[in-house]
Amino acid sequence: MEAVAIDTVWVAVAGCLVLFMQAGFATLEVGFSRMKNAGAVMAKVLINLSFAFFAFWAIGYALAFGDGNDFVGATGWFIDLGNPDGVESLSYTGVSEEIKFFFQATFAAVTLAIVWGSMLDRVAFRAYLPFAIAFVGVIYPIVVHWQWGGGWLLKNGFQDFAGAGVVHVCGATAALAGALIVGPRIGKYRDGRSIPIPGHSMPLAILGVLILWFGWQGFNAGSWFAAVDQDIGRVLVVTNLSGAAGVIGGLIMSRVLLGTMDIGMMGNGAVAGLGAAAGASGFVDPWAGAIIGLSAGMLMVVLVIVVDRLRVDDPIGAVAGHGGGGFVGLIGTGLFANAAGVEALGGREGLLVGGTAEQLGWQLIGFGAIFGFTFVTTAIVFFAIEKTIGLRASEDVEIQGLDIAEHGMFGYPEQFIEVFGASSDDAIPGISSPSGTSTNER
Amino acid sequence: MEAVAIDTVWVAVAGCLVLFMQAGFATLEVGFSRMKNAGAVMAKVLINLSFAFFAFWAIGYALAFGDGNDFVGATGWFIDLGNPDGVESLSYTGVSEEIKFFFQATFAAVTLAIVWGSMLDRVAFRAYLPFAIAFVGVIYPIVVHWQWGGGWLLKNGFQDFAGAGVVHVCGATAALAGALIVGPRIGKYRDGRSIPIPGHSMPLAILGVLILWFGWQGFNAGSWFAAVDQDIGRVLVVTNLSGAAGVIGGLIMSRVLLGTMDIGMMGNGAVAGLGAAAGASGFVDPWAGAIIGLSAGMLMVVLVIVVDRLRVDDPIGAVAGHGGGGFVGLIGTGLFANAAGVEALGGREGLLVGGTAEQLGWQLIGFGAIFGFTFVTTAIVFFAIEKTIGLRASEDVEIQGLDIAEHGMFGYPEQFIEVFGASSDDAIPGISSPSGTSTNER
Amino acid sequence: MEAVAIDTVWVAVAGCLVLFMQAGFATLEVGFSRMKNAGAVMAKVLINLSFAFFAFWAIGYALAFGDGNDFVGATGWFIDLGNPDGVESLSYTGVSEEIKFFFQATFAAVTLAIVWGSMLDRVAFRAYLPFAIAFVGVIYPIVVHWQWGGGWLLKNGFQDFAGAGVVHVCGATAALAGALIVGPRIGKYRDGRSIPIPGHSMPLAILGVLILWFGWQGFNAGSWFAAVDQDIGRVLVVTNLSGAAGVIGGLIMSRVLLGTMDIGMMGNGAVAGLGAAAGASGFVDPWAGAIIGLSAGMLMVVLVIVVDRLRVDDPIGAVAGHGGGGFVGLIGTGLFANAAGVEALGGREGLLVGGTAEQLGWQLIGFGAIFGFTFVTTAIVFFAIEKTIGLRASEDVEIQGLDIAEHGMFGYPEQFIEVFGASSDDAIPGISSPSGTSTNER
Amino acid sequence: MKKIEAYIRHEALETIRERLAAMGLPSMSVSEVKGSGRQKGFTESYRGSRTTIFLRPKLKLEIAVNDDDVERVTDVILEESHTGQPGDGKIFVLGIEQTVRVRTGERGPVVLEAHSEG
Amino acid sequence: MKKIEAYIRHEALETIRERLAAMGLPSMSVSEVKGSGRQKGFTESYRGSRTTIFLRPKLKLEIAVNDDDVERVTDVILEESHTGQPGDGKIFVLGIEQTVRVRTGERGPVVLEAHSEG
Amino acid sequence: MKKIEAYIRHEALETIRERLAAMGLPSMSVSEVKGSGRQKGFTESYRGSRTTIFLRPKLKLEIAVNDDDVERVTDVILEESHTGQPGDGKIFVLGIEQTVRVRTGERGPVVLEAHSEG
Ligand SMILES: Nc1ncnc2c1ncn2[C@@H]1O[C@H](COP(=O)(O)OP(=O)(O)O)[C@@H](O)[C@H]1O
Ligand SMILES: Nc1ncnc2c1ncn2[C@@H]1O[C@H](COP(=O)(O)OP(=O)(O)O)[C@@H](O)[C@H]1O
Ligand SMILES: Nc1ncnc2c1ncn2[C@@H]1O[C@H](COP(=O)(O)OP(=O)(O)O)[C@@H](O)[C@H]1O
Repeated sequence: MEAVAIDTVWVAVAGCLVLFMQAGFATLEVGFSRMKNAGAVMAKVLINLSFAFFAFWAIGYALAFGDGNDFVGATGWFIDLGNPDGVESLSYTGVSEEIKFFFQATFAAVTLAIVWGSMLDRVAFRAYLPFAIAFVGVIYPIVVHWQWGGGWLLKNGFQDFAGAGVVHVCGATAALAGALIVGPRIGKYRDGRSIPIPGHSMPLAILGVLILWFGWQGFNAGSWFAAVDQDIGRVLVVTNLSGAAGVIGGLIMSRVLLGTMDIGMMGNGAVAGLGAAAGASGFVDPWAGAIIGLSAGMLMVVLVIVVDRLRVDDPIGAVAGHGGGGFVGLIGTGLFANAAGVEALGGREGLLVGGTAEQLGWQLIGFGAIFGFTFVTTAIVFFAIEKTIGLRASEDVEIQGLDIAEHGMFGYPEQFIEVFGASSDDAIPGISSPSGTSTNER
Repeated sequence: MEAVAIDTVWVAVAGCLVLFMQAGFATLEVGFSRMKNAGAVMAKVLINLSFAFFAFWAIGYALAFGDGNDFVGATGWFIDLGNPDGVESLSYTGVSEEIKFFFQATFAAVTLAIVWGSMLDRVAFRAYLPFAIAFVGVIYPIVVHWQWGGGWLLKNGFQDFAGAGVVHVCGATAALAGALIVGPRIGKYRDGRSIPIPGHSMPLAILGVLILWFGWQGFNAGSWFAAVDQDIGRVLVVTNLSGAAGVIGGLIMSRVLLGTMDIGMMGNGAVAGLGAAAGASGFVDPWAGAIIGLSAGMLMVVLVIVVDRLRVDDPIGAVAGHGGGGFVGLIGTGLFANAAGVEALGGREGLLVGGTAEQLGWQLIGFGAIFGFTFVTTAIVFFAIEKTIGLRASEDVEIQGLDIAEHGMFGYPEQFIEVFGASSDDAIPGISSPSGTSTNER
Repeated sequence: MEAVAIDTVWVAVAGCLVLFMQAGFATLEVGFSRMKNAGAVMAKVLINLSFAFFAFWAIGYALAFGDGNDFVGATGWFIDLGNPDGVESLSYTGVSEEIKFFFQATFAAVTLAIVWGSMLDRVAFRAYLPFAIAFVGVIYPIVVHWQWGGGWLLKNGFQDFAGAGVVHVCGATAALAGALIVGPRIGKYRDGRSIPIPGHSMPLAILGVLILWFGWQGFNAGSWFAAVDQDIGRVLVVTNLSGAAGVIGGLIMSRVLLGTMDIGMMGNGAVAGLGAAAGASGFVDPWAGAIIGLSAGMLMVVLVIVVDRLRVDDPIGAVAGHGGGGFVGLIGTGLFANAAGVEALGGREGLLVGGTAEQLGWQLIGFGAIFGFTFVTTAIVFFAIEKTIGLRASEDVEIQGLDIAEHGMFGYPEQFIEVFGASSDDAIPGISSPSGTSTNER
Repeated sequence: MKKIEAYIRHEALETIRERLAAMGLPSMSVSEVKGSGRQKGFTESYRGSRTTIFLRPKLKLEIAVNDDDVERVTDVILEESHTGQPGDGKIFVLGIEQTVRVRTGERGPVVLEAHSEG
Repeated sequence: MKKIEAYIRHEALETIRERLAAMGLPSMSVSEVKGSGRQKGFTESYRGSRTTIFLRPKLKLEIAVNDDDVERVTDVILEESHTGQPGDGKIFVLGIEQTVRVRTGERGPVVLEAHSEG
Repeated sequence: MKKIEAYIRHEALETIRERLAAMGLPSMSVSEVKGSGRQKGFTESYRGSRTTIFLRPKLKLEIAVNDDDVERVTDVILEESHTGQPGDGKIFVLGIEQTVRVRTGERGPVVLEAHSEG
């Protein structure tokens, strides 16, 4: 009884920390956005968090954790409090069904937030609802089911402690598909060159990274779903060494490859290192965490460059940060997973600590499966949205800025000298004007 | 012993989260303030937090929770650590008197913060001390005593789990009285029209909402004052579904009634939904939480319009958000309270889940009593302050901005091209000038 | 077993809160920085946090807590998970070695962050690595060892619950040495006068204070290293009353001595009060906490003026806030420590609550020892850095701003009208320019 | 063709623009400047150091008009900006030698003719 | 010597600067103004109150040139700023009586002569 | 009456204002512009993409004076802004046809007469 209460407190606190990561995504993204889209970014984060809770509650949780087959679950719709046993896949922890849902719903919201990060400054607001339903309701839950829902990946010993693959690779893959389909911002690639379109506030961006870092403690260390008899200290140490090493890795590669000490790259390095730790922190020793984080931060910089060379416009580095970090976390687990971790969590020891290559192989298969499935399904969804209601804001809206064009207001109203006129209640804000049309004008 | 330690940890953490809501109020309010008042808003939040701790410690806690009559308590001044039993009204929980005080003091600070939200951009700094003493020291504690202190509302079965009425309606009512007495900002209502005076930063405003959302987890789920044997998971799920539904409700009504997807309305929707959950989250099922939150978000938009039509200038929507949300939380509890909640917390089941109308009636009576008592008493206090030391900043100060006029400095100093002159130590900053007067000038 | 789990959860949560203080330092410092250095501040916080984790992991933790002599420890390098007993000095708590390290590493990072606060706007990025190694790796751990590592201060009954001396005085002393050696910002002192060089954002600065306030709950109340049988409620109450009193003390003295209600002074008052509580909160009653906080807030203002008169340019008041606060916390403990605190934590009762002057004497000796040792050692390190790789950014870099000059980018890119030209991949960002030199130009 | 440059208080802009628009002259450019003049500076204080700021924010209006309109535009600005306090501002009239409308390439006085708004 | 003042759309600046630099005239000063003219305002809405903003952000170019260069500079601005939509902006040419280069103290037309960039 | 427009480095403003005020000419308007000229641009880099910024921040002073004061005001600006490095800026003098003080309605040279500060 008391043990359950301890676990409950820990998982509840951890879930709150993961929930707070939304504030981190919001500030990180708004910092990397243009000023004219600053309000729209915040609105996006709020509404997607809201949609995520509902989509995961109604169907996502059941597909992810419900009793079903190796591919998908099918019990626990709307949590199903009528069933005293709850979903079987999470029965290893004594906390209540609601706590399980709460913690997992915050993960679903994180995954969804990752997706939209790559598509800043140009997505139409109307696209959020259908995508949230498809992604948080169906696609992400299926990926979850394969592993944490007791599906085929888990059965084959694929290891992913807190979601390097399930959350970060999955989110980053969807971010890649989305950025490909939505296309680059106007003016990003010209005459074969990549033009910097810097965000408007590094302070907000890095505040976002620090909020994420804070929230990530709950993300990783909460993933035991327990505090009694589980080594949350190990997870915390690995997480922070990996995150710290990610910053250093990002800095080194930025200096070496780009010739600058890019501030955003240091922030992204933290994201990559912490994302890598999501996979490895339950399995590896602190020193391995440091190596994993360093590799993640370094790979991330390379990936940013590669993504840019491929003319995929990802203003925030979501693909490189979460995707690169998640990938390294999966591989690192396959290389460094130790006996204690494997005993507690399953799978096999890593190649470099006395294991066989089999685990590494399954890590690669898991990565490939998550990447492939997510890429294809989200590409279809994005494509369908684009062809029906439209995924991308019109050129006019993009040039004017999403704030005034979509929300009828400015994110930083006092950046404008205001001369007020008669309020005209028949006008549609930001789109038509009191007399005449104001399309595509500044 | 260990059970108490678990409860202590949970309540301590929850109290920290509620304390952190101050950062949420600060960023939310500063975002909705004019740039020239940005520093003053931050100073306000800091000083009111400080006053709240002292006023609640010295007298508020005793009046609220002390042993007394149905109307007010009278033991526990300065916490009274000499009394090993502590106050009777909170004896149901085993945590220490200090933990009880800490958790409740953070609530008092939240309630005070709500009040001043409606009066941005025009209150004189000197008004904060007397109001804090009157409100956190006396008025709010009396309201608390009626319910959580074992007073007449509790005895009649009025239900208010975490303070939809006690905190949010009470704070919003005082905010309404204050905004009425202090009057609208210069230029807000002209020629019978309401002129938008937008705040200066939507990113800060919505960051504030996200911080509040985070803190609200502790606000609601901590209100069990325990973690052992209490269903904190249920509270968390209801809270988040209600908050998420509030965002959606705010968006829908903003689109329908105003023709825009107002960013502030989405943020306020979250506040309304989370505030409603403060009342209902201990009593209702998740689905009911969703309905309550949606209603709260929708009602909030209507109230914003009504308040504005009444020429009450509430730049942040405190009255509509907290008041509307709190109201819906109380009514929603009267409609949807289920057997489990009632068993744990008292009162009767809600009308729509098999209860009688009696509970709904008491919910309305409780709302009316809190509203009426708070409105009359705070109106008297605001009026007395206005007639003595002055509640409202002078017109000159308001036009110059509170930052330079009251604090002698700018909130965003680099918005100004500085040409430094001789420092003149005899000058009073921002008010008189080195030679001559600078009243009412820009 | 369960008791350990409870303690683990509490200390883990507290450590997360302390970790989050980095976001507080970042926003506080960036708010008090010039706009042209805003990005560099954020980069600084990220990289120092990263270096701190590594330096403390590799050697700091062993020197601080390892088994050794009265002066320094020598076991537990890289945490040393092979040793099942862990370091002896922390064996009083049952939590795992990793949790101990995690919690203490966040303290080390806080101390390092304090140091650099006094040197905003003019430090070269390259100086961070060597200083972090010397300070977090060696200097700070030695100070820690004297007290928490079981060294000579502890043995003589010096009392310092959560680090008023070990963290705040130590950090502030290094900040003083650094500010002295690096010298004032260009233009700060002219014609014998001190010219205000205000930061660029009070909203960010005070948001930082509120984040710190939140994190400080974990800093102080987590320092029991336990939740079972320890009075974390007392610590929370003392901490918050002291912080609140600090704000009020800062406000009063600002009004009296400076004639203004300085916003930064109110924020610094909170820092001073909370820092004082770090020393006293385990030992004193709430009323004593209030006195201590008030004194700390008041002394801080005096120290800000004194430091400025000494022509030491500390843009953020780190020396006055953390140093003054820490000092008052140590003295206050010597005056007000009560029997319960002494029984739980050691030392002797305070002078004013029936103790002898001996404790007060040891508090002064402890303060002097920490101040002297830290000042001399960090001065040597800063001096060595200045003479070798250089501590201070060049005049050109300082005038241009660290952001563009050191990081090749702007912290607020859209403050500039951008006219893009051909990207020239051979240019070194921000330093040389495509054709010709851009030294010392705007 | 003349260019009227007026340095005024922020408060005056709205009615000036309304009245000019009603006269068929809605065209102008507005920017923020910091001005010093007879109006005094004000004192700023941070952490005890104190300084006097001699520049106060003003709006600068730039309005190109045909010669015939100079007087009535100047009068509108004068009337709406006047408070009688130091800091009311100044108006300068400069000569314009050539004017071009970018949209049409038209040149000369025709570009500055009064027109109905919209 | 003439001063060309042009109020244009932001989008046009980059190519204008490139073409003028290629002509040996990279010198100019740019600022943000808010302009009203034939182009319509737009509606802003906060919490249900609504207002029309009549001023739209424009860039103001100030380019001092010698008399011979006025036409070709004007032409470049015209060509690059022209979209045919209201809001394209206007160009004004004013006379300059004296010009000084601060770096050298030189005065007169020599200061404004075309030169190679850098 | 002349209008002096000077594009200078930020650092020079303080002493210029002090010296002019001492001469009884504290009146001026100041704004931020971005300028390009002989001074080189600088390179900005974000996440590996790189660009050259050709516009550097400068201050623009606008000072209306009577004809007699043009030389001495120009000299003050020249002396205080001069560093000898590219980017020192330029000074232009334009004619003013009419001047009005809004506070009093006064017109002509009297408006620009030197006066003691305050
Ligand atoms: N000679 C001038 N040159 C340029 N701008 C001026 C001049 N005189 C006044 N201004 C502008 O007008 C504003 C108001 O001037 P001020 O001298 O305070 O008004 P007045 O003397 O008419 O009472 C100043 O802040 C400045 O922007
Ligand atoms: N008479 C004028 N005086 C000053 N600025 C003007 C004037 N006319 C136009 N402008 C500037 O030019 C911009 C574009 O003018 P607008 O009238 O919309 O273009 P057009 O009439 O050529 O289509 C305006 O926003 C304003 O900044
Ligand atoms: N012809 C011009 N027209 C408008 N502004 C100019 C002109 N020439 C220079 N400027 C302004 O002066 C600033 C400094 O000019 P720059 O050419 O670098 O100085 P110099 O050639 O005297 O060394 C520029 O940034 C610009 O703001």
